[in-house]
Amino acid sequence: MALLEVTDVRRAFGGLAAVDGVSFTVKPGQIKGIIGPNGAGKTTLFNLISGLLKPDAGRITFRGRSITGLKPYEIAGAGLSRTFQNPSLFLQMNVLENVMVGRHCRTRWGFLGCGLRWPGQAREERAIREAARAQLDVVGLAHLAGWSAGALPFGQRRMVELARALATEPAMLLLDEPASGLNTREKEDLGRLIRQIRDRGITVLLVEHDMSVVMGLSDDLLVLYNGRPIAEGAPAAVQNDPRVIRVYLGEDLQNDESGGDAPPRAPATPPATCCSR
Amino acid sequence: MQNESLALQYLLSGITKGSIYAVVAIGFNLIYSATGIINFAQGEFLMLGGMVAVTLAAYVPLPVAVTGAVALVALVGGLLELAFFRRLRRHSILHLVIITMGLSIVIQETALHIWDEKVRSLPYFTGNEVSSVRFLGAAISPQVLWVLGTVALAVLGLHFFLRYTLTGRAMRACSSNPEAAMLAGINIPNMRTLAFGLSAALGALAGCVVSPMTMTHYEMGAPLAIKGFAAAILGGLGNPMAAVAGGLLVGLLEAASVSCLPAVYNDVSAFVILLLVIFVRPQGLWGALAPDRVREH
Amino acid sequence: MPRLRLLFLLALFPVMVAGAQLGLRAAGMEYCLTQLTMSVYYALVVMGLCLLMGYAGQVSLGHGAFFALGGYTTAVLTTHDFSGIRACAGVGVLERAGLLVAQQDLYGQAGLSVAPWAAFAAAMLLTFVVALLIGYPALRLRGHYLAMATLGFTLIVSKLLLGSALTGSADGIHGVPEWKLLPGLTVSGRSALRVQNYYLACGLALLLLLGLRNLLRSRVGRALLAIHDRETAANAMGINTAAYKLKVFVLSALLAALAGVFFTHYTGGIAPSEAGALKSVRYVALAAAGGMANLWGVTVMSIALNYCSLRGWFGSYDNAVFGALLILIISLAPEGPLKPLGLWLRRLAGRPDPERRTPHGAP
Amino acid sequence: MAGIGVLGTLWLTSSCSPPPPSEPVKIGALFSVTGPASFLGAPEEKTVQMRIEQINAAGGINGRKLQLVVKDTAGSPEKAVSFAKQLIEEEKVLAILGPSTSGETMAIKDLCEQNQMLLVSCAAAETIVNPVARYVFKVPQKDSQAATWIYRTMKEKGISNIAIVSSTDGFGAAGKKQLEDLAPAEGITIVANEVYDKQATDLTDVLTKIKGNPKVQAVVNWSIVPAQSIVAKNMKQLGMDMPLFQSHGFGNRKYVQQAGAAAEGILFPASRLLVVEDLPANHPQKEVLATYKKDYESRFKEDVSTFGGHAYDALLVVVEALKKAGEPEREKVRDALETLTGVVGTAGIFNFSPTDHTGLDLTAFEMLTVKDGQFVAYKQ
Repeated sequence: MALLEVTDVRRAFGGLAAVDGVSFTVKPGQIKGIIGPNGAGKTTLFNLISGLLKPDAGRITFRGRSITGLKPYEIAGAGLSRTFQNPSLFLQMNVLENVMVGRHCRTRWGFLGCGLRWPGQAREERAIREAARAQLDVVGLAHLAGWSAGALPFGQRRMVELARALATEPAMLLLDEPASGLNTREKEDLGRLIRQIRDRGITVLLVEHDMSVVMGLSDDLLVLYNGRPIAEGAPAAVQNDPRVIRVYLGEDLQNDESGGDAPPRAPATPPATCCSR
Repeated sequence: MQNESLALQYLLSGITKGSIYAVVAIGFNLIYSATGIINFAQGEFLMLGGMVAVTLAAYVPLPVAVTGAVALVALVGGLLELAFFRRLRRHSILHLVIITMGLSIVIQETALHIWDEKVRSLPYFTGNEVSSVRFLGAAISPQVLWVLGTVALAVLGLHFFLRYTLTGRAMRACSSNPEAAMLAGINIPNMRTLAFGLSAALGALAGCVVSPMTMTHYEMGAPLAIKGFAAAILGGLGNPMAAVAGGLLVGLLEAASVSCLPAVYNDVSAFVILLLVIFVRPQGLWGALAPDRVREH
Repeated sequence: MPRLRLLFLLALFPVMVAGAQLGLRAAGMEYCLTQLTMSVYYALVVMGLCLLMGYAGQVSLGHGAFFALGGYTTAVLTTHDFSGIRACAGVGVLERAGLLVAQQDLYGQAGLSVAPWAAFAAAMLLTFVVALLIGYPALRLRGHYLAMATLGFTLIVSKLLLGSALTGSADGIHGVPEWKLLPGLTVSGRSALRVQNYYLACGLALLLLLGLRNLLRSRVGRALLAIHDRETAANAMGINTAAYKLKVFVLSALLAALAGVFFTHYTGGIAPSEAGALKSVRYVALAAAGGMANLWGVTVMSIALNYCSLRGWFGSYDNAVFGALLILIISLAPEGPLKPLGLWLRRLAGRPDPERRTPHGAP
Repeated sequence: MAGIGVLGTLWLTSSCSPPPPSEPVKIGALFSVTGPASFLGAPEEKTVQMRIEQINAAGGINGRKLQLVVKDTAGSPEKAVSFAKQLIEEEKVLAILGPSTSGETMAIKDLCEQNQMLLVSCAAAETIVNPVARYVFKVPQKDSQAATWIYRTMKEKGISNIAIVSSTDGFGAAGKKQLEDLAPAEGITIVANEVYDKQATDLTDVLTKIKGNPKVQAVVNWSIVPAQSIVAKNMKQLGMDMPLFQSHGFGNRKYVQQAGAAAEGILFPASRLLVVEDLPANHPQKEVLATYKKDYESRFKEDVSTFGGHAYDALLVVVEALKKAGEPEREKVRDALETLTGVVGTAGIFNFSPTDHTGLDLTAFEMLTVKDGQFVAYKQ
């Protein structure tokens, strides 16, 4: 049974359909990649799934329950967490506190309890702190716990954001271009880390431009173009799909859809690195 | 006194009040659109304009006094920006707005100690205190026509300046996207100083033209600033034409509320309706911003 | 939280409070406590604002109105003569329950009005409802629009207070009776009870400071800071941002009303100038001058500034000095002048705060 | 830590050092020199400073000089409470002059009564002396007397249906109440009664509402500057030619200049300070008014105002009570003040009694009108 089911989701901004009838499923324990040229609607799709944007049409169900139109914090509570394209940490807090915010939806003490420092609340506070340190260990930044979030370099900010998302104990993790801005060594670390996360049973939905990262990691791929899915399947199959190649070489598919039978002009076997830019 | 001319009279008195709020709201918009700051000291530019003009009017003919006041207060506006806002880098917009609140208090107190607490006013530009223009049984003071004329002049002048002059376009650029404007070689700090100076000039002109009707004293600024702020928001922040419409609307709301409710609640009803509009359409009646992208600082 | 630092901070405030009082008694000038007590009550409002503006980042120019709401409700209920309704059934029950008490003012006019405790409860309830009604729609707005909405609310309240005879129109309400909190403790302006009231005010402030400090050091405090920094990210991390903004708005409104009630009983009256726009602007300015997100800094700064103006040190330049100080402090030290002092105190307390090894500056 | 405690105390105490022991008699004063009521407080403070210097130059009272302690309340009642407590407990003044507004006076009325502090207020509201507080007096004419003068003049002119407009400050509210209370007894019916904001910039809408009421034969406006000139101008601009009555707050030549041509024909009860020139030579107040006007205008280069006159009277009655009591012991001075009679002040001739703590009667006023920009006594 699919963990996440997206059926015919559509979202338009003043006439321009950013996402136009996208349907796909993600199986539990899987790493699914979403690729496509700029402006294909990848981030918009992400925002629709995580509740930042409301779909004009279509349904999104997660673990069998419909999360269409829910508020982002309700979706996070349901176990679907995310990171952002440019890392948005809380700069007035230090690294540990950022990750502790991730524990928010898993804890319950309110204004009165925290104000009066109820015994239960003090215990919960300590538990939050430990869980956050554990997540920092997972991403290997435990030594930066005391640093202010604003003082971190770009790569480390991404890792802290990842730790924060993991702290919400998600069943599924949405990663919005995690590899962008990382150097090759950091990309390898990221790959290893994402596999570890998957091995811990957390399903991952990945949007990524860097073909070397996404091809190596994904069990399943979805290719978007102009807000519509044009290919879905295993990385190897998708890589040889002529439409995907033509899309990436920058040719417009418009004439092809209308013609339908024009032979693909691209060479039969794509050079190994054709898609990595 | 049939009720048509009564209704017309309420309409005229609404326009009279509204024109005063409109001329304040335009000054707000200029600084807001160039720097994103809501200038709580805008009312003080009005008061300074009136005070300086009255002092000058004792020595020079009225038109010279008014132009002198406008020039002087424009200078003051520019200097204030230079002195207080120029070198502030790591301050949020909220800090800058609170600084304008402090400025408003300091300007009021200095005006009290330069002049005194007495109420003073410029003579009427045409006619005197009792002359009025009458038609269809309703009457209005000619000074109101001067205020409406100034409003029209200010809006057209602003429109022309912002649209068709190089500096005007530069100022608009630096408000919508400061980084890009900087890259295009626009000197942002000078633009801000110019915006403050121009807004102070507008405020001073407004102060002179309303002085015969509202009288000028050192404390008149604060209540007018609040009404001007309300008019600017009701119309739509950043858009001078909308500010004028917003101002007139606030005036008409007050006049309408006086016609049916006890007069003491005219402010209450005007602000209740203002709140309803803000809650439903935060960017104002003619604002351009999309609702969810309500501009935040 | 290292035990030592917590105890140090806990001890600092009472030591200063007692030191000031004993020092004044030694110098034979205990009457200065009156102005200190009034300043502490005003500081309660600024504490609420520090939470709302400094931590949750929501500007509010409405707290003068909430202060007046609290003050006026208790003033009207405790001074209005309800003996006219003695006839109807409910009055007997209320009287036996001690909700209605016979009042005797200085000039021999007797009357039946509400007991201060009941009036306090009514004031808090009314403020709670009004804060919800105005907060829910207003907090969907941001920045200048939220400021305008709360400023509009303040003007509506102040014009209503000025316009209606029940609230004494322009003169406000006077002759508000004392409030017997507990057998030995009475909120009153009488000079005999001056020391008692000083410690009452400081005790109340300390309790609230502790409560707010715990709140800010817990998941709620982090949620507020997250909302201030990046509301969308906070929402995605599972924080119900709309509900939290509303809760912190209502809490700060209740703090302001609480201060209004105590202040009204202490000075024996309240005037419409408390609800004026100038007062709300002054609270925001005090919060900013204290360092906005620095709870202790805001409290100390607002007590100090209000004390100077209530002592009349600056004579008729009082407003000018306040305006100038405000500009000076914010332009020179946006994080607030007491931040360096705060850090020095922490160093004095053994070791700098381990969790903030590098100072956070905005990027 | 004790260091901080001591530091704090030093900082607190530096502000309230006890006055050096010397024998001048201390008199406290609370005026709103700045803030919304500054045109009440500023002339009051100048007047009292001038009079104190004159009295000290003439050797003080009973051989002891007077020392004035002025606090600027800026029109806010909470400051009035704080400063009143300072004057009572710290400065231990003999008596407090002021405050300027009735709101502030009411805020400290009970405080002064409980602490047996003599308070001579410069505000006009009736509630200051009604119910009578042993230690609280006021020197301005009663609003009720001004209202009675207005109604008597109206009856002479055959007016019975009137409209009242008043501002939302203490002065306006008190005046409105008196006009409403006295109307039935004087045979006047109030057909329209509107209140406007004291900072209103334009009153054409309120006056339109009154213009729309055909029964109105005259308008009474009870407010202070700038509203009173705006009402006058707006009425003429709206073509309302019925007579306009103003409160005794209209008493300053400057306000007439501001209303300009619109001031013609305005009727208002005022103390004789404004028409001191055409007072008959033998008039008891002539000499007091003339000297005060000459001293004030020569020293401060601005027109004398009846509000300044109130401060003059407040100091005058305290000084007379001090002379009568002999030595500055507050209880004696209070009893002396309560039985003062025949004291000639700027507002009128004061005759205090245990039940009348304002001491002025109807003769305190005289109906004036404006003719060619000058105040002229109104004759039927």
